[in-house]
Amino acid sequence: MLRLIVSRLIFMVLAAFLLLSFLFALFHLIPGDPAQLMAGDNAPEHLVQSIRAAYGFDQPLTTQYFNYMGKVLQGDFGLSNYSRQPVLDIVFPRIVNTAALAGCAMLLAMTTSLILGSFSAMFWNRPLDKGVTVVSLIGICTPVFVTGIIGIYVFAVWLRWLPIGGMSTWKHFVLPVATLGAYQAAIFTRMVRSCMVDALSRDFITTARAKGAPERTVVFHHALRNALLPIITLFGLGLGHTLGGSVVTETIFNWPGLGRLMVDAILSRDLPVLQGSIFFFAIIFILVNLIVDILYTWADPRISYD
Amino acid sequence: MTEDVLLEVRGLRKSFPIRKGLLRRVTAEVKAVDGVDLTIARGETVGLVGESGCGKTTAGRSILHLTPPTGGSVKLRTAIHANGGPAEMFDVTTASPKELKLLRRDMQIIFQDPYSSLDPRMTVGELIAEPLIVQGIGNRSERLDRVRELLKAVGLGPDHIGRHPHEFSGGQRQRIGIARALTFNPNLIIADEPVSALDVSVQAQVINLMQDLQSEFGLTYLFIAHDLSVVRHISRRVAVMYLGRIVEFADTATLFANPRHPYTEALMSAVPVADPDFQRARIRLQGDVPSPISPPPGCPFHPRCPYATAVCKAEVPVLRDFGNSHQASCHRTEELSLRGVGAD
Amino acid sequence: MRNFLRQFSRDRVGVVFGLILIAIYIVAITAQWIVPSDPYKTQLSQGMRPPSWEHWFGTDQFGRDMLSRVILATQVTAKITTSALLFAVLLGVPIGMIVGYHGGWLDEIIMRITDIMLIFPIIMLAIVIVVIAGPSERGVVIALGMSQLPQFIRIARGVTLSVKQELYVEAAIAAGAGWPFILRRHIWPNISTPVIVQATLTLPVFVLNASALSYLGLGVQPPTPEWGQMLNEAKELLIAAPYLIIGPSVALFLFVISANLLGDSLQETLNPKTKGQRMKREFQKFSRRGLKPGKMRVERAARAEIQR
Amino acid sequence: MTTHKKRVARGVAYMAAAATINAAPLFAQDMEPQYGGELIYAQSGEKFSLFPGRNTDNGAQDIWLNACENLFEINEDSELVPVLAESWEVSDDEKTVTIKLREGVAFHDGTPFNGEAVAFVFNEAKEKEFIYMSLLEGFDYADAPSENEVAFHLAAPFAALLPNLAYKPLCIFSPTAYQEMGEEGMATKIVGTGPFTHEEYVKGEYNLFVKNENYWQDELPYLDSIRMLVVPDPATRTAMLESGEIDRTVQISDFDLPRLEANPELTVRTMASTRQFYVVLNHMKAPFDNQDVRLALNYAIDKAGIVQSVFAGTGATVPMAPTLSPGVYGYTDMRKDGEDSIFQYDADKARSMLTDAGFEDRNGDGTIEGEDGTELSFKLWTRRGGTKGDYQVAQLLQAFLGEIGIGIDLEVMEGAAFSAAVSQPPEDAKYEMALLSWGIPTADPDEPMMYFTHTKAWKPKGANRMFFSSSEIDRLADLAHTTTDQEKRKEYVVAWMAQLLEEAPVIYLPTIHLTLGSRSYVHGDRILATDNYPAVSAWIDQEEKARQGIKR
Repeated sequence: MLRLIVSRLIFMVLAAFLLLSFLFALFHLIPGDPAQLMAGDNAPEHLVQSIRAAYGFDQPLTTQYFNYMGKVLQGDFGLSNYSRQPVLDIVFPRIVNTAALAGCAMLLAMTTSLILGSFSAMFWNRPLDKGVTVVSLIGICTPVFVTGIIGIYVFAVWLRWLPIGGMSTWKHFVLPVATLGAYQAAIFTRMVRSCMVDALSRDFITTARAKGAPERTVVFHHALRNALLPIITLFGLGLGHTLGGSVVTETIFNWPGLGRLMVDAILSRDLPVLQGSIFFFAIIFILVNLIVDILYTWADPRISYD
Repeated sequence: MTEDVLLEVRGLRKSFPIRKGLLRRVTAEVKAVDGVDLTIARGETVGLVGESGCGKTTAGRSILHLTPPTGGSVKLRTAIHANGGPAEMFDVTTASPKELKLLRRDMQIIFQDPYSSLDPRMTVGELIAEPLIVQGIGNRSERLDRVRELLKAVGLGPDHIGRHPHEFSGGQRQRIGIARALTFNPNLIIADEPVSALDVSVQAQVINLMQDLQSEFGLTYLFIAHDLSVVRHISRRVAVMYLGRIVEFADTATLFANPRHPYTEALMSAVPVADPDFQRARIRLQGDVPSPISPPPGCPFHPRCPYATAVCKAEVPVLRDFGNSHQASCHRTEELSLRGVGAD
Repeated sequence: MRNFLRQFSRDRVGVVFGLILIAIYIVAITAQWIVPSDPYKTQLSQGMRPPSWEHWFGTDQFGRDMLSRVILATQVTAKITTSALLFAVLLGVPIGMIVGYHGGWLDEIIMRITDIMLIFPIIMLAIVIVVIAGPSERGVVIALGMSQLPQFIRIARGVTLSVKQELYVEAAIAAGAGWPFILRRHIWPNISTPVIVQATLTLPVFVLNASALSYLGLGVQPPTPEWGQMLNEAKELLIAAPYLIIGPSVALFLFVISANLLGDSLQETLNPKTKGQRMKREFQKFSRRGLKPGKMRVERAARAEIQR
Repeated sequence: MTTHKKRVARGVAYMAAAATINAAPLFAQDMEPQYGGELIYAQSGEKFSLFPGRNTDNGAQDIWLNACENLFEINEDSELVPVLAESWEVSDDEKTVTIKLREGVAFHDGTPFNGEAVAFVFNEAKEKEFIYMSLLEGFDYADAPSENEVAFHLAAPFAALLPNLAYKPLCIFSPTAYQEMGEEGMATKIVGTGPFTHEEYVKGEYNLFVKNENYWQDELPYLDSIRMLVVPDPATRTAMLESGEIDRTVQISDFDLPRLEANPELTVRTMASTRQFYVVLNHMKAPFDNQDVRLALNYAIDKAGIVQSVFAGTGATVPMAPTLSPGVYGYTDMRKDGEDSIFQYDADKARSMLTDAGFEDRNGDGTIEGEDGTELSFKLWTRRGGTKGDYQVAQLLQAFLGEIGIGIDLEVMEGAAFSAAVSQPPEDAKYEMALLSWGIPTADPDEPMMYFTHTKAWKPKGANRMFFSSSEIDRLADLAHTTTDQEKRKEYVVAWMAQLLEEAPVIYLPTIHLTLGSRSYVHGDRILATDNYPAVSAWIDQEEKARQGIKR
């Protein structure tokens, strides 16, 4: 177990380092210049140049690269190109916000999908199962930005039950979490159902039934426990994708999250902020996968990592 | 004799590195084959016997360069470079990829497992024609003719061409495997436990077929097996392998009558004898085959040898010649009188 | 193949949705000829008309016929997703096969790179790529393709790793076959099944990610219609002209559902695990509960879906 | 510097308006303003630095106007009114402008606002090359002749100095705060003399402003605080306004306006901006060097149609003069009698002009060719979301030009890449046509005359990315630039516009409208043609707010 953790952490550092270097190179290859953006389209060249000089964009690339990497090694991710705030101060609250959104959405998606998926498998190929399948397919193929805007008009504008933007009270969580969670729940339900149907077709289930165990016990105890392994993988990957997929939800509900920060940073060429967000994003993602791997050992005692 | 040598293996070694840790450093190595010498004459069958894990399969594959050996030389008499002239001894281990591809026509392999050695997605015709396609020989109809010939030679009908391997029994599949090995009329065929996966009743059929083919096409076999009973009838000479080395090598009759290594004796005691009155103490070897990663010091067999003494623990025995080309590596072979199974 | 068709034709759901998918592709291919009117023809006097007999899905703000635009969008969407798929398959499968077969440091490097690519959530990766390649069809194709590249590398590599252990591969080597021959003749036939299944399941993901890119302003650009982008434009006018959302929604829905269900069915039919004994066993079990055999989604199905 | 000249014709009006300007609520004259409450205002985004010297972003300007005041302001009637200035005088050689400053004003950090402070800001701007220096042409240095006076010393007479001083980024920030925090610190905090102090900045989320108790206008401000949210998605902003979650917002989709206007709880205002769309024609590439072709292109575009279908008929107006829009000094309606816009849409005229110029469809493929057989088909570069409706306008341009047989390929680029691509010098510029918009934030024609069309302003020196050159247009611009006699100056501006219509350096397109939506209980907030939305004198009718069921 310890070896798994250590090797993952080392991989994390290497991956992050590669990512940072890659992004650095990339951002200087693609068109678009922060000084130009700041100065506006109509600014004369010498004034754009003065912004470059003022903010250090005019230094040779190698100098910028080594300065940046040197600082990163000391835990300093530099300043935002524009707001001149330390990147860490910008990124950390965003991570918390996104984690809150994605976490709640995952929780919603996980519970919904476990319940719906299990019942669906239990009533395999009967009307309930078919209903669940249709609903989840509709959920999968409605883009989040459509469900989001419909949710906003129904629950916030017309019914005035819920607020739209921000995240100060629990009410603010309802719409974004429901929107993001519903999409994930739709995907998960189908997969939980697959895993459960598979588990229910195993010999030990027949044995359990033969022993006269009530169907509830068979499904929720025997089958669910055995379907858990693929389901955990699923949820682990799902959390990562929820984190990333939250960009759209964050934009619609004006949720001050990491995804939106990253998109803004890309579009406004704020390289330090982008680097910082991606660095921490990668770390979160790797940590989530690590936790999933650890949960594996709990779900399936046959697996060990030594 | 030298004129007739087909294969000459000298000091063949094959080791696999064991990597550990994040940096994948080589921390140890498995010496699967550790200095094997073997000479096979044209037209003969040599048996290579040992327990599973002793390196006999690896040795066979190293000779064919299916797994490139770590050291030693493998010389095969071949005409690939002779331009129609007389065949010469050619070192397989130093062959270029191009030469190696040509060498494949002179040396072939029959696999142990007739189930997994045939691609289930291909038809029998495709399977047997594959070597021809690989080597770029003949056109479609010529290849089909050759496939029919080969099928006939191994006792299958031309109507089998379009079928898939799973439609055949184990014995039939092994016949397909043999047919494939025969495609180029190779000089050397290494048969890697060709019958051990088959039912006993079928084993004899396949072995008889192999013997028939040998006389028909003048084949030379290196016959690998894990017990002596199989090789007894087909082999002229038998080599016994233990932990990557040959511990005894002799004519079949000599070996069976007069084994000179305790390991051979132990193997032989497991051979069933078709005589209800024959009573014999079965020698049960103690313990498992030691790990080839850290072979025991001295004679590698000493931890399991009922006759081991202090010298066995300390010194590595060398393969000694006892005349009549009977070789064995045992410190105490002169002191012991090991029991064989009488000629039958 | 005949065997497969016979087996597959028993799966009613698969056949129905397979036919729908084929119909969608036929619409895509023949889009130019079957559009009721020119999808680019603006008629400012006819802007934003609700659905009518003349315009089934209404007209957009420039008076363009939404039905024609949805039909053309089918072609654009099909072209984009299929190209992205080809990109991912044609690049990913050979890479996966080669590194899987040869192993060594190249394998290490490629696998680490795919790990890093998997760290990036698909949409993020796509955003970065679109910014580099420019928001155009090409950019979206590369972005989508790249986002699924690691999956195909991994599938191909995984299969290669297991197949190259097979004795029949060694037999081919013994016959003198080089690695290209082995990859082509022995390994590729084993990879095609999981690749086809993954491909069917990837198509709807591509469609949805393309629409998310459009929402962020990074998708296929106007006036070229694409479902996601049409949905996004309809969203802007959702209250003023709610009918604009009908056409693209219906198209997207049909496509995603058919591809998903077809993917599931193919998986069952093609997956040897679900054939033969397994099916028999399940039949015995489920027949007792009054269920017919047929649709078994197994762990592998879930895994394939998780990987997306 | 002896004569106290009020040369500027508008000067009289400025003085008269000065006393009441900020106190005059626009609506509800009969109602007594109420004190207290927090105004929540959603803007589309503030992307860049909050330091005025390094940013011209509109979002940032809206933030500055709460806390940082200029010497002058252009009000909603496009008049120049003094804010921190009281009066000014110009020396005889017109090279020194002395401005008398308002007394008893202090910065938020407590330091006094005086001539020294103003002089420091502008001298620093010159030394550090602040981005707005292009607007202060010929500025040599500033000094403080007395405690409450600042003198601008110019190398040459400069007519647009005062209106340009009203440009929002030229607001007077506290020199002490600047010296303490540096540019880095000022990037997130603006310290000026305004009615609100900048209390909190959270990047990409919100800015919080709190009432400045020591504001120099005693009765102002009414509000306790202003919270400015960043809400990028227009649909979300609109929904938030409708649900009462915010009190006011800008840049509402034009198609939503009828619905919002019908809602009695909302107030919607639109105003013509100074921002006009135009298509850059790269004169370095044939046939755009051909004046007849350019004129034909102008006639080929149905401007009214664009206004109707892209902007719902209310979000923009057809162009009535080249480049300048109503509200800009010197603007004159340049339309011919009975026509709805300059270059009134006439596809037949466009076709025949092209035919006369030697361009017609020679091979019957629907696209016209030149005499040498080269097809008239071009790439039109545009971006999405730079200015509202931009990519939709581009689609219509494609359709209209297609009508007269000119093939257009749209190349929609990501914003930053587009910005870089259209900022290249003539030898590197790859575009043939690009859709852009120009705004005149100073509401003075000097910037367009000197920086948009002047030969000296070819990219990268200015914003002439057409690489257009006309000696007559340059001559008129130079004259207007240095003439301080406003009547004459106006004549030059009109002549300049007339000459632009002759030569048509670009394709002229509609001028967009600004929209401001607010809850009906918000009073006294304003909308300026320069795309600024001050809430400085806004107040909230608490009773009405409670009646609408909004508890905040």
